[in-house]
Amino acid sequence: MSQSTDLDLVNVTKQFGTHAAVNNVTFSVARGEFFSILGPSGCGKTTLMRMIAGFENPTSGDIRIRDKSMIGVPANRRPVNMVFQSLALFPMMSVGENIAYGLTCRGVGRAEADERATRMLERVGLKGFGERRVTALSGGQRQRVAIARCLVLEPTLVLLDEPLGALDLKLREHMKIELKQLQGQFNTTFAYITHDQSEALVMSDRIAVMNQGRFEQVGSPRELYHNPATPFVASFVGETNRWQGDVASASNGAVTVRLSTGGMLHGRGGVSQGAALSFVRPEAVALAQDAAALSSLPNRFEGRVSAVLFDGAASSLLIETPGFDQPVRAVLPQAGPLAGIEVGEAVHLGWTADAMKVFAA
Amino acid sequence: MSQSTDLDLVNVTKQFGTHAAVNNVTFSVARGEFFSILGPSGCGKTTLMRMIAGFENPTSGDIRIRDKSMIGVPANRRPVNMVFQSLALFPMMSVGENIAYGLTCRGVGRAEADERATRMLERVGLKGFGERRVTALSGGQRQRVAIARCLVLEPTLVLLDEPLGALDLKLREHMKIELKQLQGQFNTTFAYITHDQSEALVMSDRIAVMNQGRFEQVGSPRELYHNPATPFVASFVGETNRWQGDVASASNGAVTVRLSTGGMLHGRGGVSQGAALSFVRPEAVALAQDAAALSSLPNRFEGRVSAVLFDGAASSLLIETPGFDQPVRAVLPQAGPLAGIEVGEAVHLGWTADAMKVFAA
Amino acid sequence: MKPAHRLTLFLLMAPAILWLGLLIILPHVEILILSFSQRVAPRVYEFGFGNYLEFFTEPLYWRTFARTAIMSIMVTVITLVLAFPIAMYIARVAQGRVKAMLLLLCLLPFWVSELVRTLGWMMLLRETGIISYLLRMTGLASQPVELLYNDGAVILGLVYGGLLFMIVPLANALESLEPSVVEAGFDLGGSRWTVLRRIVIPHAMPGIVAGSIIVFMLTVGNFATPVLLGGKNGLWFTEQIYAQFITRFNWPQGAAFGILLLLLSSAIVWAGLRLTRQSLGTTLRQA
Amino acid sequence: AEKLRLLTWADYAPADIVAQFTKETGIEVEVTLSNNEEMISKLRATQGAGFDLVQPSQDRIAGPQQEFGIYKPIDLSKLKSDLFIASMLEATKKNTTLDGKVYGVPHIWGTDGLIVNTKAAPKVADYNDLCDAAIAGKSSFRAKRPALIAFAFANGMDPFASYKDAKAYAAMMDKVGAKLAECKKNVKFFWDGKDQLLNALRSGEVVAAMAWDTGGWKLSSENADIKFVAPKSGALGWVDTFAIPSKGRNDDAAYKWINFNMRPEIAAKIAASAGNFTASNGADKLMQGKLKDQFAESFPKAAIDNIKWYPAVPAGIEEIEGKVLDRLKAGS
Amino acid sequence: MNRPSIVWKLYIAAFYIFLFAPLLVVAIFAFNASPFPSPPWKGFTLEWFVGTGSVFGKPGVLKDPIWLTSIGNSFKIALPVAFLAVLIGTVNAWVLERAEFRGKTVLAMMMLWPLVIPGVVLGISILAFFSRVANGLEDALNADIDMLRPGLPLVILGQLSFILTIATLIIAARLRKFDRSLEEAALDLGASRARVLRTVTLPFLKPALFGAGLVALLMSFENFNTTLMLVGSDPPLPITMYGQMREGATPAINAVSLMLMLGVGGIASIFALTSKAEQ
Ligand SMILES: Nc1ncnc2c1ncn2[C@@H]1O[C@H](COP(=O)(O)OP(=O)(O)OP(=O)(O)O)[C@@H](O)[C@H]1O
Ligand SMILES: Nc1ncnc2c1ncn2[C@@H]1O[C@H](COP(=O)(O)OP(=O)(O)OP(=O)(O)O)[C@@H](O)[C@H]1O
Ligand SMILES: [Mg+2]
Ligand SMILES: [Mg+2]
Repeated sequence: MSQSTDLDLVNVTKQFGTHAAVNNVTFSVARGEFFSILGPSGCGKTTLMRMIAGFENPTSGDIRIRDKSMIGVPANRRPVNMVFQSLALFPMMSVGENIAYGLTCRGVGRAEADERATRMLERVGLKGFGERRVTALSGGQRQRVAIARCLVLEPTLVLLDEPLGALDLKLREHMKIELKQLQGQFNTTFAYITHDQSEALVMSDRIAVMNQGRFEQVGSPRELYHNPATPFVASFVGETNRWQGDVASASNGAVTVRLSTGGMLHGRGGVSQGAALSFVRPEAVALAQDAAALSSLPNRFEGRVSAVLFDGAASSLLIETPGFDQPVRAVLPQAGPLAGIEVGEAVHLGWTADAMKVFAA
Repeated sequence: MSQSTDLDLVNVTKQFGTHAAVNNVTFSVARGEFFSILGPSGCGKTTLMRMIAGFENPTSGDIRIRDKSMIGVPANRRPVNMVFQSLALFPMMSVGENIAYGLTCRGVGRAEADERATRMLERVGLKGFGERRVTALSGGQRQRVAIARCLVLEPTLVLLDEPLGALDLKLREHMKIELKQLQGQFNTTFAYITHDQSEALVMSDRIAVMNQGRFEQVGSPRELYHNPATPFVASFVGETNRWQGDVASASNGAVTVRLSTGGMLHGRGGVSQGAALSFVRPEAVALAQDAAALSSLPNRFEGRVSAVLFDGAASSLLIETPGFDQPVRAVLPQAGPLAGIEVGEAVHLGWTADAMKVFAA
Repeated sequence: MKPAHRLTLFLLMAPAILWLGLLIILPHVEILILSFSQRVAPRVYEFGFGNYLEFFTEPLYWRTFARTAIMSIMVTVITLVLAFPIAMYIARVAQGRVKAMLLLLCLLPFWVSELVRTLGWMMLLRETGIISYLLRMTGLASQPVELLYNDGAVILGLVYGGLLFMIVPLANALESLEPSVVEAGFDLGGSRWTVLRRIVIPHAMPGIVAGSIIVFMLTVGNFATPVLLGGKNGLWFTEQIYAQFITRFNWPQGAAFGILLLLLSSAIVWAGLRLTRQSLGTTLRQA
Repeated sequence: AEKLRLLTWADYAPADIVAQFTKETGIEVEVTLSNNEEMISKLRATQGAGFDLVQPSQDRIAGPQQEFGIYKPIDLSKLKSDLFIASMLEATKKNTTLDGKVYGVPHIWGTDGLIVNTKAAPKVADYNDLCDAAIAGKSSFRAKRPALIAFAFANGMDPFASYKDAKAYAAMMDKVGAKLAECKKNVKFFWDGKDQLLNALRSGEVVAAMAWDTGGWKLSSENADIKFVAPKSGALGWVDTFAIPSKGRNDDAAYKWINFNMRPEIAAKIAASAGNFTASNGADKLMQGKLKDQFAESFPKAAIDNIKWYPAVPAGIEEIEGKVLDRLKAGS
Repeated sequence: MNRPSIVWKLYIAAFYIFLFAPLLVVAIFAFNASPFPSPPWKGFTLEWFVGTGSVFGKPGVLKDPIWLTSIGNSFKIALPVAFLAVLIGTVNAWVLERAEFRGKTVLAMMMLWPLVIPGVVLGISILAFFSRVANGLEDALNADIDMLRPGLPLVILGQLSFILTIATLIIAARLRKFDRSLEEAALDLGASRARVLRTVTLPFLKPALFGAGLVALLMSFENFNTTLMLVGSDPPLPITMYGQMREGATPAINAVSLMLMLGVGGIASIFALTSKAEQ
């Protein structure tokens, strides 16, 4: 493996009985990278992370950290530290003792450990909190203590298992940005798991999308969003319209799909025949009051607004459109003649062939 | 009161000791309306709703349902039903028994109650679930049972206390739309409380924004979003930029604000002197590669991108701008030359005076 | 790794196995065997059902047995009825400090020896006791009144002794009932009675069963209270066991009675669990 | 230090006597109080271990010994036999002999009779009078074998004569049982401990009871109305003994204790403490006059002659009695 | 529902009076200058605590070797019982909550079983069994093993037989609440298994260990039914009290009872205070 990777998993599989929770997964994380694993609940994310931390043994495959195989190395000897979903702060210790715990385990003297813990608290913005009980902290503060407890050990790699899951919405928004900043500041490699696509997109350098024990796609947030490799990635990452149909014709990556409800759609994809799934992002749907404005688009329809979902900047429209079995979702225009569109009004809509990804169903 | 209101609160106050949890609140809900009360945690929403349901007595003021005062009427005699935040399904009963409970309390015969429960289950899309234990339902299904349990009684008014709070993100998105549809289908008056602005905006006909026991503003979602009456509403409803400064000059609703960090901003508001708060929505911030494109705007600045928060359609930029103490937040353009902008690049930004609301601080 | 693991597991289980084996299972096997040995001559015993036959043919014994069973059930029911409002108050009305106080006050008397409590009742109830004295002082009675040495006194003493063991599981069960579920019961039009019957009681059922089982067990196995408070007419089945062992030196007969008492209590507990569709494990954990 | 574990009745080993013994011999005495049944059952449970010296009644030695082997034969050579009243020693030896070995020697003796509050219940003169409606709810006796024997005599039967014939004895006991059952409604409680009864007599809760003579005399000295009465059908005479458990560990100390106790001056003190008479030869001369006077008042010459002494209880008899007693207690 | 009616409140008040009446009576009459614990009130005295017996013929509790030794015996029983209950209870709790093996549910049920065995039956069965073992050993080895005969060791075992269940339940309940990721976190931070046990698991269990110890102590102190069948020549407090009560109580029993109440009250307050501090 290249010398600049911190973590390499090679064909790692973990069987629970006959069920493969993690199925032949291979990937590398570069030094200093913020790497996320994104997938729905139960897809095997935690199992994967626990194997890296050393709490489970892979059924087969190899786990290497800085090119040293970790197979057989117990958890307390690995140069990785984990931030648990439940945070797992020690309630019987003060904040300072929590942070100093790992240092004293390593044999660092009491005084030095305390001093380093104090300095770490300062760096995560919790100066003077050392004496507090961990139960007397807010959610965001606990979060930072959990991360500080890992970082003080200067690990090669920090594993984070949905650390924001327990926080409320506003705090989560805030911690997303803070976490990313912390990672930059300490320049440590982070492997982060989450089922929240927004978290993964905002924070990560690269994301692996995981489903049923396998990796579907690994790439940058933009790659995943704009060029999903599989239907699963297309529908899991970001809001999207999704229609099922059959390939009517295909050539050179241009595909025409016929929906069972009659619509004919033009998009792009590697499928050449049989059943197909088509995906279009709501923001890619262009709206107009008259058909002429959309004449350049290969996909053009007329529909009627069935719901206006006003949500400020994130408002959208549901448009009942002949030929489609469900309403088409589009972004509500914030300006222009369509800004004030109401339920029941007719509207023209369309999108380019590039905006529509077609996959074999 | 007008004959077409279902619920009227007149100067309702609730004191707990010296603390007024609800402070002199007056409002009416029209027949068939979807009315939301939106406010941060602890602002008194639940207390207000519990007074309407009959679990608390107001310290002063009157509560009228269809013009009949409810003061002194016990909860089990009021023509309102409540969907609790925790749902409060009866775990000792089956789904069918849960729904038939209210009917049997009214003396409806066993057989008829069962039949009506079965029909109601069908209408909320849970046909054949009557025999199930409520513990064997998914979150969304439990949700629907809780609502069906109220609706089967054909109440004048249904109260809903953050009923989606316990659901996960994707399900919440889905239930928002479903709840609104159910309300339309049954044509029942809903009074809905939530601390999630997106829920309130998407579902409601009218929203009351509540803060510290008082109503700050009552209006349609668009009114609240585009014309907030108070700084609290401006910052609580929707994402926004917020700056503190002093009024430099004011005339005829046009206000100029000087930020302590130097910036001069032009906006509109009713304040004429002293400290002022200015609010601009991220989507109202126009971006351009050169200053000329923004020359028509009264507020024009140049900054440097400090973070790209890629999140699909909801992506935004943080722009470090001289004269401002925090980065300005703007929507990441999805198309055009700025779509691929990166951290560190310079950018020009600006907004109209109408887009900036100024309030006395 | 694997054999070491098994050795550790075995070592960890050893205390439990020793405890259950030496103090519970083998002793019960022993009295079972003992109960089937009947005396034919001094120091000569042989296998037989004589001891059980004796029980069934001697009305005295099975009457005492039945009496003990029936009175224990009565005591359990009375305790349940008396304890329910208290548990309800502690669990659902009292708040914070008051609640903790009430519960602690409930606990205190029961950690003091059963004999002390019984002594208190004897002092209150006897002819020369406090109540009798007060009745005469206030002129409500002209003669000393004897309240001790009757079944009423026994039931009183046993109910008193069982209350705590009813209140705690009941309060635990009631406490776990979400307030909003009760409110929903009212909100949908239920009266107090409906809510109690259809929501509160079904929810508290594990607690009711747990409390009842414990109270029943304590009552049926009680010795001091019936002996000290009971009159010349009342005999408790444990007294029969005691008598066979201590005053009659007839261990085999006593062992047979012991087995019968064990069967009785197990049968009633089992029936109680079946009737209410609860399981022993969860039930006892509740307590 | 050396230790003697003594299982005995209340008042048989007063603290000052124990102290004196310890002073003389250096042997410490650990006293456990009990009654006949519990003494035997304790020894039965331990197969005769746990104590070095016990004091059951003379009639309760041979039977249990035959069944459980809980005693050790007494080495009479280690005892100073001239300390005992010879006739009593002989009688006791006879009753406690099994297979030619002697298992007990006498210590304290006394009688069972009636304690009567003569003011409140002037008419009580025999056991049957306890069942008189005039004292309904205010009489008492022990639900133990002495009551059975006493009521048998009071109703013209001779239980001791039937000891050998279990069937006849069972029939007799059934009759006695019926009589007692009838009497039961008159009874306040079946007394258990001596002080319990005495307190009830003192307070007036009970006005007549079948009980030990000593209790009656003790109360007499507190309240002259209360008297111990030898019943018409005869008081029951009992003798408490010394016996050595089969696994006693300190026989020497036991013999020392017996010899010490039988010394007239010691025996007199114990007799005074227990309020009973002693089998010690010559102790009566040292005893205070009061007990003698009380005895004289309760036992005119005829009454002394009428005392029924318990013979040894053959095995099996107690089972018959036990059932009758159980029925008595349980039935209503 | 949340506003209690006056009848309900009165009932609660009456209940607590009912609950404490017997104890108060016992406590008050410990100071009555009369040889009997019954009214009328004859004046205040401490004779029943510290008297030498010159006044009422019987010495006060603190001067009476019978009471003193039985209090001593109670401690001789309760302390080992509490110690063993905590020790073995912890191991049992561990087996119940952590170990995975076939037959675990059976073992768990077995551990609950002692709770549904009447105390007297427990007593006789242990008495009979150990007596058989002792007899067998005696025949085989020709030596009598005192430990297996009624006496302190057997009482300790008898009480342990059911107190262990309670201790196990208390400790297991706490262990169940333990978030295992705490242990994993400690391991992850580099601690050895022994260190994890010492610094994380045991500190977490501490309140339960303490609580189980106190409960075991109290239960042992007040146990009567099982002890009655197993006691030898050294009776603990309840047995002595029972004997004295059958004999007809003197206020000395009241005095002992009052001391017991104060002791229990003290222990209970320690318990309440520590559990509050824990929160
Ligand atoms: N110890 C185990 N024994 C058996 N199956 C297990 C075990 N641990 C996990 N699994 C199974 O493996 C699968 C993956 O579990 P895992 O916890 O890794 O999911 P996850 O992606 O972390 O989910 P979530 O987002 O809900 O935390 C699940 O189906 C789970 O039931
Ligand atoms: N029974 C009560 N006694 C005293 N104070 C109370 C009581 N109930 C509520 N409060 C107080 O009244 C205020 C309003 O509480 P309420 O539950 O109505 O808030 P809320 O808006 O529903 O909050 P959330 O969104 O967190 O549910 C809070 O400060 C709360 O502490
Ligand atoms: Mg997980
Ligand atoms: Mg609320």
